[in-house]
Amino acid sequence: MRLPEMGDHDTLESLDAFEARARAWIAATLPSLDDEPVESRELQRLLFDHGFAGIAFPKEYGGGGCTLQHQKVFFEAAAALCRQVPTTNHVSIGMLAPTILDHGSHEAKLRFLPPLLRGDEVWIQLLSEPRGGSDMAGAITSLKGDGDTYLLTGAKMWSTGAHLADYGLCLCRSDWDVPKHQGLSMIAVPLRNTVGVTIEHIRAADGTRASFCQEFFDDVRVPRSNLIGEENQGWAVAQALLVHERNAVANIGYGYLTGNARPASITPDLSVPDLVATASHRGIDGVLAGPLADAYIASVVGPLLSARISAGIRLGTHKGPWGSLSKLHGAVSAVETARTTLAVGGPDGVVWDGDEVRLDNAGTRWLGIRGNTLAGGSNEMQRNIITERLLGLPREPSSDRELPFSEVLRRATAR
Amino acid sequence: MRLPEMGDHDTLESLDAFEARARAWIAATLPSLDDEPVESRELQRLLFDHGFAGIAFPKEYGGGGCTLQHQKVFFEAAAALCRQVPTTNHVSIGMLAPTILDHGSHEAKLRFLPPLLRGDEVWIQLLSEPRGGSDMAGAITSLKGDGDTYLLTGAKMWSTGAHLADYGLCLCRSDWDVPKHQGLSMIAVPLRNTVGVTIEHIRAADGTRASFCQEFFDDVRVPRSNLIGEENQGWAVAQALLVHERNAVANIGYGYLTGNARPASITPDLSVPDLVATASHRGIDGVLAGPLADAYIASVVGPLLSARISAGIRLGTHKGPWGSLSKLHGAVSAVETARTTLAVGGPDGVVWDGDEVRLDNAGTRWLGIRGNTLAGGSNEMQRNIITERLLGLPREPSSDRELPFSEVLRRATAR
Amino acid sequence: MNLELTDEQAFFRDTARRFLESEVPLTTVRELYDTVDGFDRAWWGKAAELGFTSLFVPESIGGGSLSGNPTQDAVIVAEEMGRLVSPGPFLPVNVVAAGLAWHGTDAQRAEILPGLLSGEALAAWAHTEPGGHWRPEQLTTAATIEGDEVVLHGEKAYVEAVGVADHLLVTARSGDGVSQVLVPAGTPGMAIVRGRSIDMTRRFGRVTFSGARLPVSAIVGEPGNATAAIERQLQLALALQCAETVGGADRALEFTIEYGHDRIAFGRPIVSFQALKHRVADMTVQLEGSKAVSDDLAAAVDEQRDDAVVLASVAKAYVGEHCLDIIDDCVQITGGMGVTWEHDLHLYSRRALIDRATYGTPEEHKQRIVGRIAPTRDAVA
Amino acid sequence: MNLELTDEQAFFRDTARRFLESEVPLTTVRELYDTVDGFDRAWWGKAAELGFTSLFVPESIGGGSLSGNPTQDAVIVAEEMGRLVSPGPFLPVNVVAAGLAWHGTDAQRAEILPGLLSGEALAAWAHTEPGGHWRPEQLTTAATIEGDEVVLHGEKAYVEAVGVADHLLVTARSGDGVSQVLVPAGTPGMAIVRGRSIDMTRRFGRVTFSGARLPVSAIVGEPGNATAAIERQLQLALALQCAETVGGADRALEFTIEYGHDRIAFGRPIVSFQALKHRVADMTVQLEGSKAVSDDLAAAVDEQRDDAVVLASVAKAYVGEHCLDIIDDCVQITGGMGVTWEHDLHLYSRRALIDRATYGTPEEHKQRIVGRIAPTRDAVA
Repeated sequence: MRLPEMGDHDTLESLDAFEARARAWIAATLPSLDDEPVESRELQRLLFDHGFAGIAFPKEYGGGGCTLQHQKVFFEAAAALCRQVPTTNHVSIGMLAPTILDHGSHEAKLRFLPPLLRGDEVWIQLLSEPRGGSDMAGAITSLKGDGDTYLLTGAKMWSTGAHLADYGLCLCRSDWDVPKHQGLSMIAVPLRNTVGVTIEHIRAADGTRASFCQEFFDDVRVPRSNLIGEENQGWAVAQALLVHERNAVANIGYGYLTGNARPASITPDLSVPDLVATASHRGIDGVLAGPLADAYIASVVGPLLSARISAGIRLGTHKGPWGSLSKLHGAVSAVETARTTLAVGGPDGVVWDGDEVRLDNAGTRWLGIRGNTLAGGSNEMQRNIITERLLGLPREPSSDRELPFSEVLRRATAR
Repeated sequence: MRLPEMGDHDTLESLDAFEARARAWIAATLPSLDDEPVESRELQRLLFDHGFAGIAFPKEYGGGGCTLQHQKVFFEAAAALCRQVPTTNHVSIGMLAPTILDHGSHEAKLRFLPPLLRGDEVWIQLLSEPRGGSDMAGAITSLKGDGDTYLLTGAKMWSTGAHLADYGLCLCRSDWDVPKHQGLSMIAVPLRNTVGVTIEHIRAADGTRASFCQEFFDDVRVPRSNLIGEENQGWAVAQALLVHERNAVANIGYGYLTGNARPASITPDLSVPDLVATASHRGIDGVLAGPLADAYIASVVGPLLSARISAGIRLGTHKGPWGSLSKLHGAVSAVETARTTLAVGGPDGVVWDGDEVRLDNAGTRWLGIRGNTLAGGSNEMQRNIITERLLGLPREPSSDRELPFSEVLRRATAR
Repeated sequence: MNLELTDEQAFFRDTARRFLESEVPLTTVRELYDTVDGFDRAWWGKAAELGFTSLFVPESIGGGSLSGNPTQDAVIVAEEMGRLVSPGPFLPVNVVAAGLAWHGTDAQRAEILPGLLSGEALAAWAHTEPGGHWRPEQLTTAATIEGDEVVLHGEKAYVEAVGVADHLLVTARSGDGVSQVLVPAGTPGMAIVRGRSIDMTRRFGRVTFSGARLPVSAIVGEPGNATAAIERQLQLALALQCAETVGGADRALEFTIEYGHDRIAFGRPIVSFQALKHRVADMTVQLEGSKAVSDDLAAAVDEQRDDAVVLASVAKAYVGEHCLDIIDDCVQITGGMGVTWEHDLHLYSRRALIDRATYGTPEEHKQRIVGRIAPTRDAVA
Repeated sequence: MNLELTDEQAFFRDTARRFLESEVPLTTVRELYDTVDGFDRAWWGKAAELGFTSLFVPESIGGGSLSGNPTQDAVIVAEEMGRLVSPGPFLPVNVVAAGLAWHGTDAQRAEILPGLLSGEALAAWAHTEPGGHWRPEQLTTAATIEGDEVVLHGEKAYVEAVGVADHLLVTARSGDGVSQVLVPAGTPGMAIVRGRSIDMTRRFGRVTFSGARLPVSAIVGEPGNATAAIERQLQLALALQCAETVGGADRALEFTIEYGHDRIAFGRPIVSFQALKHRVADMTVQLEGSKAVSDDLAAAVDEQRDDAVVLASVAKAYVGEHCLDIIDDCVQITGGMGVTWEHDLHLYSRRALIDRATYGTPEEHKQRIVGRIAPTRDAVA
């Protein structure tokens, strides 16, 4: 992976100078958090037009030509000054853009990165499939060469914001007769008004239309130049994407885009002091003191853990996908806090007046809470990553790593 | 496994008649719990001499010729009447004797069961080895035929009460060139004054001499007639022993020997009300209300769970090693309650007056608490048993089930 | 979950299961989500015919239990309803019927029970108060006797089926004691606010009393002396609730394990992964423990055992906590599909959530347990 | 656990580790179990020479920190001592030195600090009281000023190293406020009961004051005005304690994973089993979280940050709970050997147990957190 810190050190603006310049610009330009909210796409264009979009990306691809530290400084300054920053770019800019930067050809970067960083084109990832998300390398969406284009056929699921996206970076199988990791490719699929693409919203357990979608591809034609990475080298690209995803969830690395070191997912809907007040009112703050304190502790330890890992990655003491620790901590804490919120609310969390369905209650939040522990790599996958890739413990025995994928499929369906 | 309920139904004493007879005898004969404690061996002989030892064992082997229900009735009556019963027979009578009954030859049963049931000969199991207890079928203690005797060489560990035992039922390897489960034998090894047998106490983490021992066997001569089960059929015998062990720990089946349906291991040293009082005195009964209630709940649910499983086994709704559930529940609860006890005690649980080591405190109990979750099959093994043998989930992948054991050893040491 | 059902009980269970499977399958439950009442009155009549409403009604009025142990009969239905997250006011109708059977006058029984028995009339137990207060000593609603009338002031909340109930059995403070008063729907001085809940079909509501007047003959049992009656009804409500919760968790675990056999990842069925297997083992222990303690509670209620008070709290605390967690673990095992509307797991989560929260949360029951077992002072709570 | 040590700090850490490994390896710790004091005075002198006692002592007296952040320097030693469950009164000597450095008069510093610095003298902080009361507002020991004397009445418990201390720094109530008083060992009116603990080498004791009289010049800081001083010393004690606990858990997890690689069961190293791996993953999260919060606490103490009060409780609650559990999980992973005397794990359990219980248990700190963050009333606790 390309480390922006290794760039043109002599021409690089010092952090102090950058910070002064950024603060002045932010103060003069960005709307306050108290102002009317400005659309993210508009804010992103504002950043882009002044060299503050993709701060750690090379200038030739539309970035700021600085480092991840500069990026952090910028968003910390914006947070300190209470200014609005784009809020819908974690996926496009925090995950997809760095993946394209890592693995795209020069041409692909020139084509895709500038409009992406400018906020004109929104990208999503297309990794998981309806039959399950953990075994991503078991993808069965098919990519077949057909002249100078490809034909894409299959289905993807759990793609957040696909209905709003311009491109999806899609993991698909381009060779069925080699072991599963060796026959995958990653390709950028245009999603708007594309013949053969159908996008459907998934309905969430709480009854609402979820922000994630299911996409069906029926002989969709995609230019060969849309490949990110080489044909059949898609697994490495997917791995890079996963690292950036974990970082974005943990709000570190390229994913540090808000100035808020706390992952959004662990911010409880009710703040812990409010929970304590409600529990006190209901006379159960004694029996719930432990869980209430745990919720508060998690809200303190979570950001400190992210900050430590972020520092460790910067210093080189932490090598590898350490973002998995933050992800796992945040996900586990989110469920614990939701459980405590249920306990605090008692019947008021699950019963309400009127004949209408209501969503602003602890019970409804509980129905969706497992999104935290499933989306973006389940807790189980994070635990595998932590032990196998960070601690070097042996991998799970599996019979499907060496066999041709077609044979794996045959055996699995034979059960 | 032989079901004593299937016996001579027409000659079997009715439960009501048995209970009346037993109660009268108990009331007239057994010392009260308020009396000076009488040695278990002496009490056992008393039971034996009146047909109340091994109540569910056939009469020809020294038993009572009745059923497990009769046994339960007897010990419940003794408990209801607050009488002393033998307390050191869970292993000999609850685990070893039924195993011998299941798998021993008629001659072996005639030789071994009567003195065992009479309390004259104490038996233990010799299963685990120093390198670990979970993979019992990986035993490397060696049994070699030598004329009409065997030679036994190796070491066993974690044998409770070996220093007080007359016989150990020892799992050993009699054939190294077949897969691991197929080369094991079970043999009764005399432990007292036997040439080549050395027994050492293990020192526990709390510094005390533990009740369990390590045994070294150096070319110990054992008669072939001491085999329980056929040569190389030892695994089936060991499995039966494990079932009886789990039952004894759960105080069910043949292991129902106390009239107390609660496994001894989950009885906290301080009763829960006393814990509540201490917590209240220290002003932490609020923050600890949840854990204190959990300790109480476990003490209620544990016996109910055991009783349910016991009933299910009797009724046939629960087939297989369901005792694992009680074992696991008891072990998990014991650790939880010990943790709560630590919290309640605070510094008084770990600091005391005087220059002497003291053992009567929450901290010292904590040092030994994992005995509950390791001895008699670790929690992890119970979870494997529950899922694989009760629920039919797939077994763990392992490479050592089909290979000759000598080859497994070679590969493991080659790592 | 009783392992030793009588032949009649086993037949009753099988009949109930077939009836629920055919008349209110999960597809029907999903349709009922969009209805105001959450169940169909005609269907309830059929349920009544099957005996869902007869168990606590005296034989003299046409009711009767199967085994002489009506609670142990009723939890059979509750468990089946839990397995299929079934609709209908089973709990409030039976608790009110039991309350009248145990403590009502002949006139009260004759007036109310035949309608409940046939399913033509419905009843609600207006007991819990705003904030979730359910322990008899916490009640603030007042039933004041003025001459030959009793006057009600106060508010009840989370009252199941109150929107459709013909009769309300209202618990209230009377001087130093507590009373229960039968209040017909539509009584002046009483206002009902209908409500919904997280459950697909179970509807609740609030009732406000601002001087509703009833004849003293509407009081069930001796005025001011209903603590024991309320406590026993509470135990019955908790026994029914625990059985239902256990039934739901049992069914959810069943179909989740089935799914885990079929779903292949990394060339293996996902139930072959040890981390998942060990979680299933723990869930199995908790489920079996839940069955054991729920059964014992039902028996304790029938037998009017002294330990039923604490046992009810133990059961609710254990079952309410662990069965919600079991279903939650099922969601995690199922993966992304488990958090979609199309998958049935959320129906089970919803039922477990509403059962967890009503008639005392697990935490409140733990507080009560600690207060009950504390040797040195009256109550922690 | 600080990731960005200065060169001096890194050298200090390496020196400390080598010193502890060579002078007090675990075999020595085991030998010290049988001694009354639990450590060797001559060895402590060597530790002092290495700087174990100098960090909080002003440079004018010959002390000095490495980085200008003495707490962040001191936790380096604490962590190394945790890794090797080392003996010696590191915490009380440094807390008393810091207390005098921060609040003492020149005369008090000149009298006490040189001896502590050289290791020839030892000090104990007599703060916690029987029942485990450690919050300043809970103190009952009284320091009453009578003319130019201060008179002490009351009892202190769980006082580390009190049996060998030359100086006691005693916290006590003075009217509406609290004071700290320096009391020399052997002062009339003071009785010491030596004690032991679950730890291999750490000794504690009780002190009873029945009218011990000291000159008012023995009061550290302004009489009755020591709340902030005690709070800060408490934060320092917790920072040292958390660092030590984290060091122990870190080392225990290290050697347990090594062992798990070597131990073969079912033809596989036991660390290859997923249930065990997933537990190790959770332990790793908790360990890394413990490092993060401990580090931040040390910085907060040096920087006298406002959030240090709550952060100290957060750190103790998190570290005290999770690190004991990490070591406990190590025992489970190790299996039977892990509950024997010969295996080193119990040394780590013992240290984690004593650290868990002193200066407030995790539960007490949780209670304090809830009280601190409650918006509507002063304190739950």
